[in-house]
This record gives sequence, C-alpha cells and structure tokens, in this order.
Amino acid sequence: MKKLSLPGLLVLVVRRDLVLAMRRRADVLTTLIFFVMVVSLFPLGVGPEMDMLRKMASGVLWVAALLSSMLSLGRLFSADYLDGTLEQMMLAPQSLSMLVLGKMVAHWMVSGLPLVLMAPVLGVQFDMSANALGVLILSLLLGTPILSMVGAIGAALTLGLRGGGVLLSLLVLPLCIPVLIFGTGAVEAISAGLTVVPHMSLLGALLLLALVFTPWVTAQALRISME
Amino acid sequence: MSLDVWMRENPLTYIWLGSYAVAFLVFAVEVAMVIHKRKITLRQVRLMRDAGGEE
Amino acid sequence: MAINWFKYSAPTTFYGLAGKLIPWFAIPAVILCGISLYIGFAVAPVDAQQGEFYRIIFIHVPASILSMFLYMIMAGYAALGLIFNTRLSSMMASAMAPTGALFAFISLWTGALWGKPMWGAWWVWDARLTSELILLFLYLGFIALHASIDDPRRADRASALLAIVGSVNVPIIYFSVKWWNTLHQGSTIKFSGTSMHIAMQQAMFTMLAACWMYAIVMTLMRVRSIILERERHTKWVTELPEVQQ
Amino acid sequence: MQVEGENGSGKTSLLRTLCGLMMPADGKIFWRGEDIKEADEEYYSEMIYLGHLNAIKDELSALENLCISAGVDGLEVDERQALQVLRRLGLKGREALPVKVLSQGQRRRVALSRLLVSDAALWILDEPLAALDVRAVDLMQELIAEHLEKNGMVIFTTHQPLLVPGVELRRLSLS
Repeated sequence: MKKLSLPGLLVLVVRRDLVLAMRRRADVLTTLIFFVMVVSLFPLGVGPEMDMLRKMASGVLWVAALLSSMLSLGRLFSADYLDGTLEQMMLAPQSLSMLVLGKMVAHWMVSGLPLVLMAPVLGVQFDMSANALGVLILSLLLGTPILSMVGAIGAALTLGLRGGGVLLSLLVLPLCIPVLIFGTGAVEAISAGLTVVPHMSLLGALLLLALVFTPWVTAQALRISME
Repeated sequence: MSLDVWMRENPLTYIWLGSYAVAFLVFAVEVAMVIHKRKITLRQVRLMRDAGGEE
Repeated sequence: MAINWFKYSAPTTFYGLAGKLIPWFAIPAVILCGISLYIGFAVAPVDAQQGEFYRIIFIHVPASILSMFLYMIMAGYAALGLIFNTRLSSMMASAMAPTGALFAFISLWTGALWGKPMWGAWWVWDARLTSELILLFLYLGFIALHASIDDPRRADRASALLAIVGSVNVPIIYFSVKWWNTLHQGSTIKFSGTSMHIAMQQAMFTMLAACWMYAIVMTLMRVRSIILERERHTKWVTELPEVQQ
Repeated sequence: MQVEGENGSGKTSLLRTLCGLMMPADGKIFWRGEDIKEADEEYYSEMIYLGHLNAIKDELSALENLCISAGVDGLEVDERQALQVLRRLGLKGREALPVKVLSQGQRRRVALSRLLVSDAALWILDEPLAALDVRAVDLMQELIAEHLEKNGMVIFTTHQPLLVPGVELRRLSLS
C-alpha cells in the first residue's frame, strides 16, 4: 500500500473540503451575499455623496470582508467535530498542523476568494478609481488568508461551546486589526499618490508569519478543545 | 458649552469627580466583589463538606 | 517525586502564604496612595501648559502601565501553566485578568477626561488610547473564553493559548495602530511634552507602586477563592479554620 | 480483547485514553515499549480507532468517504481496491450514492470499511456492532478472525455477544 506524502495530504484535505463546500453551496453563497449586503447598506446609511463614499470605500469593504469571514469561521471545524472526522484527523499519523493548514486553505478558497473576486464590482459602486481598485484587490488577496488563519485559532478554541459564534468574533476581531489597518492603508496611500510597497510588504510579512505559526497553534488549540 | 466653562472654572473638582472618584469607585467595587466572592466560595465549600459528611 | 509534590501541593501551601501576604501589600497600597495624592495635589505645582488638568496623569499613567504589564504577566503565567501543566499558574492567570481589565478601563476613562479639556473632545483616535482599547478587548476575550468553558482544565488551557497569541499580537497591534495614527496626522500633544517637575514624578511613582500593591492584593485574594473552589473536594480545604467555623 | 461494563462505567473513556484522545489523569500508555506521547507517529500509523461517531461525511459517497478517510490515515487507495472492500461489506450498487441516503447500518458499514484498507496492527473499536444486522455481525466476526490471524490486535467494546471462531477472547470487565 502506498503511503501518502505531505503535499499529497494537503491536496487531499483541500479537495475534500472544496467538494463538501460545493455540495453545500448555500453556505458559501450566504457568506457572499452577506458581504454584498453589508457593503451596499453603507451608502444607504451615510448618504450618496460620491466624494465621501470614495473615501470610505476601502474601509467599508475591508470591515465587511472581516465580518463575513467571521460568519463562516464557526463552520470551519464544527461539522468535522460533530461527525467524528476531526477525531480521526487527530489520530492520523500525519501532523495535525498539515491537516489544519489544508482546512485553512480550503476555507479561504471558499469564503475569502469569492469576496476578493466580488470586491471590484462593489468598488465600482463606490466610484473607486482603477488604481485604487487594483490595490484593494491585491491587499484583500494578501489579507483575507490571514483572516482565515487567525480565525481558525479562534474557531478551534471555541469548538463546541454554546454561544460560540459571538465569542469567536470577540476573540478574533481584535487580533485582526493590524490586517485591517495595513489593508485599508494601502488603498489610501495609492489614492494620495504614495507608494504602496510598505503596506504590501507588511501584509506579506504578516501572511508569512501567519502561515508559519497559525497551523501549529490551531492544532494545539484543537488538542485542548478535544480532550 | 456650559460643561466646558464649568470645567475650566473648577478644574480640581472636575479632576476629582471625573477621574479619581471613578477610579476609586472602580477599586472599591472590585474589592467588594472579591470579598463577596470569597464569602460565597466559603459557603459553597461548607455546603459541600456538610453534604459529604451526611453521605 | 519532587516534581509531583510541587505540582500537587503548591496550591495548598500557596493558599496559606497568600493569606499571610495580603495585609503586607494591602496596607502599603493604601498608605502609598495617600502619599501620592498628597504630593500630587498639595506639593506638585500647576503645569504651565495644561493647568490643573495634568493632575489626572497621576492615576492615568499608572493604570495604563499596569494594564499592559498585567497582560504580559498574565500571558507569562498562562504559558507556564500550559507548558508545565502547573495548576497554580493557570489560576494566577485567570485571577489577574479582571484586575487588568479594570485598569485598562480606568486608563481609558481618565484618558478621555484628560482629553476633553486638552483636545476638546472626549475621545481622540490617538495611538495610545486606541491600543489601550484593543487591550481591553483582549482582556474581555480572555475572560469571556474562560467563563464559557465549563471544564476548568480546558478553560485554563484554552484561555492560556489565547493569552499567548494575544501577547504575540500586542506589539504588532501597537505598531500598526501607531503607524495608522501618524498616517492620519493625529494629535501631537503628549504628556511628556514639557519637562516634568520632580514632585510630579514622585506623585506618579508612588501611585504606580500603590497600584502594583493593589493589583497584587486583588490577584492573591481572587486566587484564594479560585483555589478553594477547585479544591473543594479535598480534605485540606474542609480542615481549614475558616471552613470549620 | 473485549471490554465489558455497564453504561457509564468508562468503556469509551478507556478506549479514548488508549488512543490518546484523552490524557490519563495518572500513568502512561505504552506501545511497543514506548510512551505514546513520544512514539506519536509510529503509534498512530499502527493504530486505527473507530468511535461511536462514524466519521463519515453525509454529502460524500461511500467510495469518496473511504478514499478520503484512508488518505487522512496516510494511505493512498486506488478505486478498484476501494470498490472491492465496499462490495465485501455488502454495499454493492451503493458505492456512488451520497451517504445521507443510506441506512444507519449501511453507514456503519462504510465506517468499518476503513479497517479493511488499513494495515494497522491495533484496532480499537467502540461498539463496532451498533446498528449492524445479523449478517454484518457475522462478517465482523470473520474480519476480526482474519485480523487476528495476521497477528493483529483488537480491543473492542460491545453489548452483543461476539464469537470469533477458534479464538479465546480476553475479557476486561469495568465495574
């Protein structure tokens, strides 16, 4: 019998979660619809002046992305926890961190990537310039994976708790503030005619840090929660 | 604004009422809560012991 | 078996030790607080720029310092508890959290009161105030997570992990907020803008010492309750004089 | 080895502790002379655990479930082999259906199929016979006998009598 290599395992877990998400498409769509709705509510709340909306756009899109990624985090581990699959993952001879990383990647592809793809359409609603839009997409592309990864820690810690969803947001949102700041900062910089390199490199650095540490931390959190 | 004027005329009252009184109130509430918590815990422990003794 | 002895009887001995230590910190805390208020209001002169209002810093600065240090110490204890599985350190961590959160609250409150006469607004999105607010959120998250898990062991371990992640994040948050603030041309008035009079320093440091003592007293008192609660099934608890009566 | 005991006597806890899902309050668990905390990877590649929960996904078919759970165990299973295993467990013709349309007993069989593709020496089974019919119980006995013949070990809990031909079961009673 052939043993599965680590990258093979990663691909397997990602593919599994993607197939599952595809068979339960409603969940993916609700997150996306939530994102679109929150963003569309802002002009209704603050008025239709284009100047103000253009200024707010990056902040609104980022906060909405943050909130909608919170929404889907609760499901990250809970389904696997309830049907016993998570138990099996903990007993797998491979490193749990790798399996967790796979789940994070899949979560991002299901709940983060659609937001990134949707962002240009919403940005146009806010009359963003093409430059700013490009930077916004790039910053979301770098930033949303961090949200999924940091969020996974919270999801693992609140696994199986009552009121887990609200608690999860309470734990994770403060930790996501730097991502929000650098993400929106980049868009503001390009609008002001400045370079976006420092913002992007900081976001990239955060992404690398998250990539290195969060799978392991999440695995530890899962072990604590499953005991 | 009247508060602004009042605040500039009575800075010390403002400081005392606004900051120090609030801070010491917070401390007092915390102390009271901790003492209350200790009382409750002691009562619980006694109840546990009495219940255990009867068994 | 030395380690085992340490592990299992530490809360037992610590309970008595903490009880004996409390008055030794409580009384100096009150005395130092009194001294600080005397120096701060009777000795220290009026500040040329800020008038009487600067006197808020005698409580504001110690509260801010305490809230930050307590978070770090809490994370340290939590890490000890998580790595070495020592129960007492986890209890210490959870005993410190409410005090730290209250200090963060006091710091925010007094900061706002200082801001009103200085900046003309109760709340300014100043880097330090904003980080303090986020710190308060981190405390609340820790407390909420601990409170919502029924099994004490899982609660200790889960919130310990959160505290560690939070403490790694605190510098990143502080840096990002500071950066964000300079980007938006925030307020530039600073406490240390003018050179501090020696009496002002004395008042602040005595208050800082008083706050440390106070925090220690609160932590010890709370940890005693936690020990009693966790160990209520054991024999030594039922044999305590305060339980016997 | 069969673990017996009343409801709540700690059978499941014992099995969960044995596979490292729970930490023992005291003492250590050894596998081939090594603490399982240290022999992490070796132990888990030689052990397979089947709990109360089937650990299968409702949305996936039996075939997909088997391939993925084997993958998580670190094994690559080709389709032909997987189909063979499922057929042996009496799931012929239902391999491609999503598991949510299957009955409880059939789902249990899907969960059991993991045992057949694994080369683990130690099987830890919690109530393997739950929801299984008489024929499946016979099959289970057969499987255990085969596994024992290959010098395997099985630790299981059950409320039903399980007779493995030609083998004296060791019994552990918790009370």
